[in-house]
Amino acid sequence: MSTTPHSSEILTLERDHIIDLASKGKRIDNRAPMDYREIKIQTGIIEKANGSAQVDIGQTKVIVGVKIEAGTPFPDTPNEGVQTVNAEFTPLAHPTFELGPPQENSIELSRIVDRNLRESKAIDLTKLCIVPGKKTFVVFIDLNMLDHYGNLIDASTYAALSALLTSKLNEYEVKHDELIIKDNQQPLPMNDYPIPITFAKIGKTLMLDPNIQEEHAMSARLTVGIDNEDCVCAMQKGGLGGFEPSEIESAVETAIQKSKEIRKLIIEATR
Amino acid sequence: MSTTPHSSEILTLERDHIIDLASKGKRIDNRAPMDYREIKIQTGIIEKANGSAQVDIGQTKVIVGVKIEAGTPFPDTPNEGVQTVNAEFTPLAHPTFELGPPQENSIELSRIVDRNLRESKAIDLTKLCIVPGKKTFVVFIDLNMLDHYGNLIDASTYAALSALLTSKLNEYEVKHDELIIKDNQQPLPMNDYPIPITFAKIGKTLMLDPNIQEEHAMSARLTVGIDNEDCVCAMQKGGLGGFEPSEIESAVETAIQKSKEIRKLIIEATR
Amino acid sequence: MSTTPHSSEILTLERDHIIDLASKGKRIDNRAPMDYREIKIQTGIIEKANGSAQVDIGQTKVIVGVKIEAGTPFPDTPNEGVQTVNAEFTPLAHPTFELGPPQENSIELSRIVDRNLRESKAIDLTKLCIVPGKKTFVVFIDLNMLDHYGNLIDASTYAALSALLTSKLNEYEVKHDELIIKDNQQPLPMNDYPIPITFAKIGKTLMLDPNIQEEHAMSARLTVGIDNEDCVCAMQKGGLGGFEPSEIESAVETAIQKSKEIRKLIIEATR
Amino acid sequence: MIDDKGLRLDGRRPDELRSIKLQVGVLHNANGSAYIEQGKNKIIVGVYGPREIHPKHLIISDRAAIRCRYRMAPFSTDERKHPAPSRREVEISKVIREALEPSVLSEYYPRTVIDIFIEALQCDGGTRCASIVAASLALADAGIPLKELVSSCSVGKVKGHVIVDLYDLEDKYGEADLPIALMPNHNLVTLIQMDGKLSKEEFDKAFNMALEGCRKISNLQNDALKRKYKLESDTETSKDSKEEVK
Amino acid sequence: MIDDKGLRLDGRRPDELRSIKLQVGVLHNANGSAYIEQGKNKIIVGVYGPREIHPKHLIISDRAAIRCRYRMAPFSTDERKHPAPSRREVEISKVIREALEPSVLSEYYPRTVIDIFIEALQCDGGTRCASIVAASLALADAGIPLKELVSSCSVGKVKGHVIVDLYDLEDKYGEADLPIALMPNHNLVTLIQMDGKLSKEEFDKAFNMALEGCRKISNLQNDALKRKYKLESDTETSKDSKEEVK
Amino acid sequence: MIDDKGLRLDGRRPDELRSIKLQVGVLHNANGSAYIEQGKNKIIVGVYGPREIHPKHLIISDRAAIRCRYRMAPFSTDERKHPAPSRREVEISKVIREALEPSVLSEYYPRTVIDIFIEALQCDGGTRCASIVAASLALADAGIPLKELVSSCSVGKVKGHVIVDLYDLEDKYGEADLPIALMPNHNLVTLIQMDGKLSKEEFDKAFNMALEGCRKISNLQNDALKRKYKLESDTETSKDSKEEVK
Repeated sequence: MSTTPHSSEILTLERDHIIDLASKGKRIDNRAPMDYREIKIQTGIIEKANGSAQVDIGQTKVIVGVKIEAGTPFPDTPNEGVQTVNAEFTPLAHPTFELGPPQENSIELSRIVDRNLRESKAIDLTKLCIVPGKKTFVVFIDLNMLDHYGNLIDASTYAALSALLTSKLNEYEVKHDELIIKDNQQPLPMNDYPIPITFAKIGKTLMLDPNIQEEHAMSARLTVGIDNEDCVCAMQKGGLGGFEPSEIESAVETAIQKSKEIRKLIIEATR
Repeated sequence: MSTTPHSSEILTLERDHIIDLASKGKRIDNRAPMDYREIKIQTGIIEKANGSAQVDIGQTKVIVGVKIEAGTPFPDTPNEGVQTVNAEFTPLAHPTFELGPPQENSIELSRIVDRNLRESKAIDLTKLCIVPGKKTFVVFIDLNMLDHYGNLIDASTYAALSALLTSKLNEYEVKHDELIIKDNQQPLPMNDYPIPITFAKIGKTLMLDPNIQEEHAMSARLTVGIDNEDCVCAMQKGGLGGFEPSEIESAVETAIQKSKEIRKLIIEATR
Repeated sequence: MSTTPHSSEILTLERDHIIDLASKGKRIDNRAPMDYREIKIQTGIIEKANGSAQVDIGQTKVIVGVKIEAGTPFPDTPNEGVQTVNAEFTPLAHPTFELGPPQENSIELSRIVDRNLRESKAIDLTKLCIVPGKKTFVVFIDLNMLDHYGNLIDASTYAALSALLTSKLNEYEVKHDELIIKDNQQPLPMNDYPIPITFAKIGKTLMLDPNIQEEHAMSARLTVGIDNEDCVCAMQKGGLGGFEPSEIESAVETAIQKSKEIRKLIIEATR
Repeated sequence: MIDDKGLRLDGRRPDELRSIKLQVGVLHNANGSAYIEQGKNKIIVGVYGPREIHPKHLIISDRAAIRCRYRMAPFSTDERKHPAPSRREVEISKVIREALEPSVLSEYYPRTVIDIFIEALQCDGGTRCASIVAASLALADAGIPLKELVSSCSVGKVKGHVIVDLYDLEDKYGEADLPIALMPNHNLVTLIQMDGKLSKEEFDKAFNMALEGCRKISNLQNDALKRKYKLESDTETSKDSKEEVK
Repeated sequence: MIDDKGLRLDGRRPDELRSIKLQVGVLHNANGSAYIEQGKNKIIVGVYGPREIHPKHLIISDRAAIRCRYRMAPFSTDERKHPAPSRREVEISKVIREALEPSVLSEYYPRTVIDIFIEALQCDGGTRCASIVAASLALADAGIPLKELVSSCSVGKVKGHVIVDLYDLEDKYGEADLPIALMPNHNLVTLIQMDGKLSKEEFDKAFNMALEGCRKISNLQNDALKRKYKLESDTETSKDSKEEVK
Repeated sequence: MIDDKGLRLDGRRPDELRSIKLQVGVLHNANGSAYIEQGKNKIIVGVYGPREIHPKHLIISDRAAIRCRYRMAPFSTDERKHPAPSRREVEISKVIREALEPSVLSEYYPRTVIDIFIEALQCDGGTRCASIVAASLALADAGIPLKELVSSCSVGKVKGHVIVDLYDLEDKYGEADLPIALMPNHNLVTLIQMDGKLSKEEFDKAFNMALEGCRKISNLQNDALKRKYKLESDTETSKDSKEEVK
């Protein structure tokens, strides 16, 4: 059952301070409203995975591993691969996660990452079928939060995308219904680089990339995913408040611009 | 683990009043001891189901949907269909269900409904085999409590029976081991119309169809299921007290008579 | 999550008394430090199982049933049978088990029993394959604690071993890919009789076969499993304290000697 | 999916809603309840509270907690749904709760809980929106103080056409889906999700069509609530019988 | 299933019980315990309490709560039973608890719990009845004040014959099964279930045969309890050793 | 597995450890943290506490409770590991906790909990030992008072040779595995497990080789801790930024 979360851990004073700053266009860590914190991308850190990446956005740290294994296709897409995203809110990432964090947060996170990738057709699933209707490659994308200091959605998606862009797929043969995996590898076929951009509404102001203190002070959150062609491929509002229609329209515009920068960053890091 | 339930929600005064009334052969809603509340039966309310029904007994409301899908027969009945009953105590039906209602109540309910149907051979399972030992029709009977105002057992079974009696089964062919479902439909083959009749023992008196206030005041509950041939097909005692042997014998007699009336009602509603 | 267990149920006075006795080489039940309590072994008590045994060590009572059924081999051992151990801390065995005993204790216990049997190759799994890669016998070893009065590890392993040594395997044929089970039975093929010997460290003294009072007073526990050839086949330390290296070396020596006695006991009881 | 005359498979125009039936106060035990039929969608919502909250660690000291469970009945879908809650239902429960939160004056009832139970009896596309519409009415029926009712509507793109209030078949073959929820008087969007592919222009068009849909449905909500109040003041009997068991 | 001489597959007459072995006080840790062998049925019951109850919301202010778990050991059945509790075990736990509740003077120990743990080590038909017989003895052994012991017995119809105390094979091919539990002195039936098909006449016959079976088993229960008390007063040693660890 | 020159598949001598990299204080939120790379093993540990404990029944009145969770990331192994905790992880969590317990001065913080969360990001043999090494450093980094750091190392037998610090492939084809943990100054073995087959002579040899391995790793731990303290006193900036968020 979805339940209103506690917010006791931030002092009201700090919250008021952040809202007050926001009204002047300022932020607690001195960023401009439309600035991200520093984004750091490392790939290839888990040799046993087909692909992996760690993305740090400021103090937030997420590691993603991609494993590709043979499995069964879904009945309604017999000729396609399967994409599956799983998010783990490991308890070392935040003091509140120990209490058994509302499972809904990790489910929502994994579904947002999944939608960004799926709706933009980021992975070319049509190239992952082994035997139509019987065997296909399953791409497991496991998100592992290591340090939660705000904006897990963007950090997780960037890490997932970076891990996928550096993932290798083993070549194979099918002989007498047996799958024979070979040693040489090809890059995982990719179509698109969807980039989610997350806004926090603090007071009357929209801010990009909220840190954890800002997340506690924000009234609502909006994530806009933008694909290679500057189209919107995914959106998600979160939080106890709402947005005016004009705020949403302007957020979409900002996201289209901002996503170009971040896409460039990821392409460079995964080249 | 089965645990003595709380009964704090009814006032002792009300309970005493109900027991006192019972000693005079009276009831809190002015019914005679052997009267049911008004029974209302609607069928065909869920178009996407093979069959469905809503049964209201007084303020108690139960909705049942029947879905029929291909599945695997049980090893010990390779030539028969499979019947499966599942009951959901949805939390909107009663304020106490929110607390995580003792799961045993919904399991007991589904097993009583299942036994009434199974032991009377209500569904003709012998006609549901598709490929012996390999493929058969599975009849899923899902009970959904919407408003719990007493006597869920009878309401659920009447709704299940009404849903089954109006269920349609698609015609099919088996070609090269593939099941091809056709568009035209036949009624689900039925053998029997088992009718459970539920008694509450309040003080020294047996009452039919207890409402929720009477359920809190009763010492024990007895359900007697009667089939088309006036035979007993299922019984279940519940509650913290017991029955004298003579009470049970007379309950069986009453049930045989009363079941005729209710069977007629259901036949009319599902014709 | 593994959590420091409570130890409130033993009085500090009793604990101090036990530690004081230990410093004089004495025990609360008058045994010598290297004595086991009386070991009683009964076999063949569950006719419906392929093998069964009840082992009492003093007041501790464990019953083990072995069921052998056809199943699927593991992919990495396509020509072998499967051994699986499951331990149930039934709540009747100890007043604290009701509270939902830390599941880790029953998991650890089953894994220790499993390792003793597996590492000594006690069951000759190579003789249990039916159809390579497809069908094999699975040996289910279910441990059922009935009365917990200390040293469940040894009691459980002795009972498991006794049950296996008296287990019967039905003869069978494979005809047209169908497994046909025949009525005549052979003993389950066994290679080894691994015997775990469990020590408690109380104060500075090692004691064999701690009873439950001693388990509450001990700082640590050490189990050493010895196979037929006097080799160590399994070890496990438990508890909040530790052992000096010399204590471990001398425990291994003692275990090698003590295991001979107990192996003889089990061989006699299962002949 | 759209014919020569610009009509959809079920004969609707692109900006035409399905027929909607709203009923308030349909359950006896729940403190508030509502039922919605929107096309083949059939959804019932029961609300309990404000009431005591268990376990205690869920208490929020300065407001009521809101709990929400969205559940699809096993028989509600073409293929039977397994009774265990799916990840999809968990996420929808959350976004529905967050769509309703801004409308509830939860600070009036600190340390309590308001429970919203949604049973989707039949699902035919857009059930999260229909659930919000009914849940908001059920909250009102329970006497929970609200800033205003929350309306909700989805828009999608099918074969390049932007159309409102998709049903299952359209949803299945559609290229994008954009459900929103709106507090019309506060001009506040309390739910927005999107999946698919929309250019900025298409998004703006779709978004405005969804806002328009919300406003139409908002009127139906207000009518339904008025009918309920009228009924209650007309029929003393029914009111009494309800009070008797409370 | 019934031969020319009216005898059953295992040689019993229609109204003949299986051989029954009852032992009271078989466990060391449990406050009370009992063991029953009835044919191949082997069931052990341990009782704890009255004791403190956790979690606190289960407290009943004017009586002891009774908790009951019936569990079949994985090796108790022909085919291995998965260790996870089945729906069948959940229901049987409930009906056994409700069969014992009327006999317990639970109002003597308000705000406590009495735990009844039943382990079916081998199952061969009629285990719920055998469990009640043993559990009632275990309650007495724990010193829980009882109005009287609860007895229990099942009757069935096999190939048209009404027979008492069915074992597994008879149960499997039977046409009806009717387990009951009885407090003989109070003339109170505390468990009755039925499945199958019985005419009113057959039901009356079967029911009375079951009552008769309960009365016979009731005598065995009383004997077992007396043996236990006799043993205890005879052997001071065993009593002392029990006290020492309590 | 061992060549003519007595070298192992990866070129190591029998008594040679894999290269080990230790980092202390790698996480922002955790009160203490450490990271270990040992060959391909990559493990990160975060410690929280002493802090309040929930649920209350876990409180221990005269000491801090220690909780420990060892978890393998789904991508940490050759074949993807299902995210649900396996029985193996449950057991390893327990033996790791019990290996660390003797080193913690838990009596300083009665009625609190110290949480140790271990994430094995890549597993290549000997992860329980590597986890203990990192967890002990993380405890120290959290400022938890310790008697001393706990070191840990495993030894195995492969093709008849006793070798130290097995990696995955050696472990797979090995005949025995013997992980131990040691508090070197207290000369206390706080973890010992074994599976396989070792004669008394082989056991003694292996055990001593493991003790030696622990002593070597102990030195590396102390170095890592010193580096951290040096770094902290050097860089006031980083220290301040950490305090700001606490």
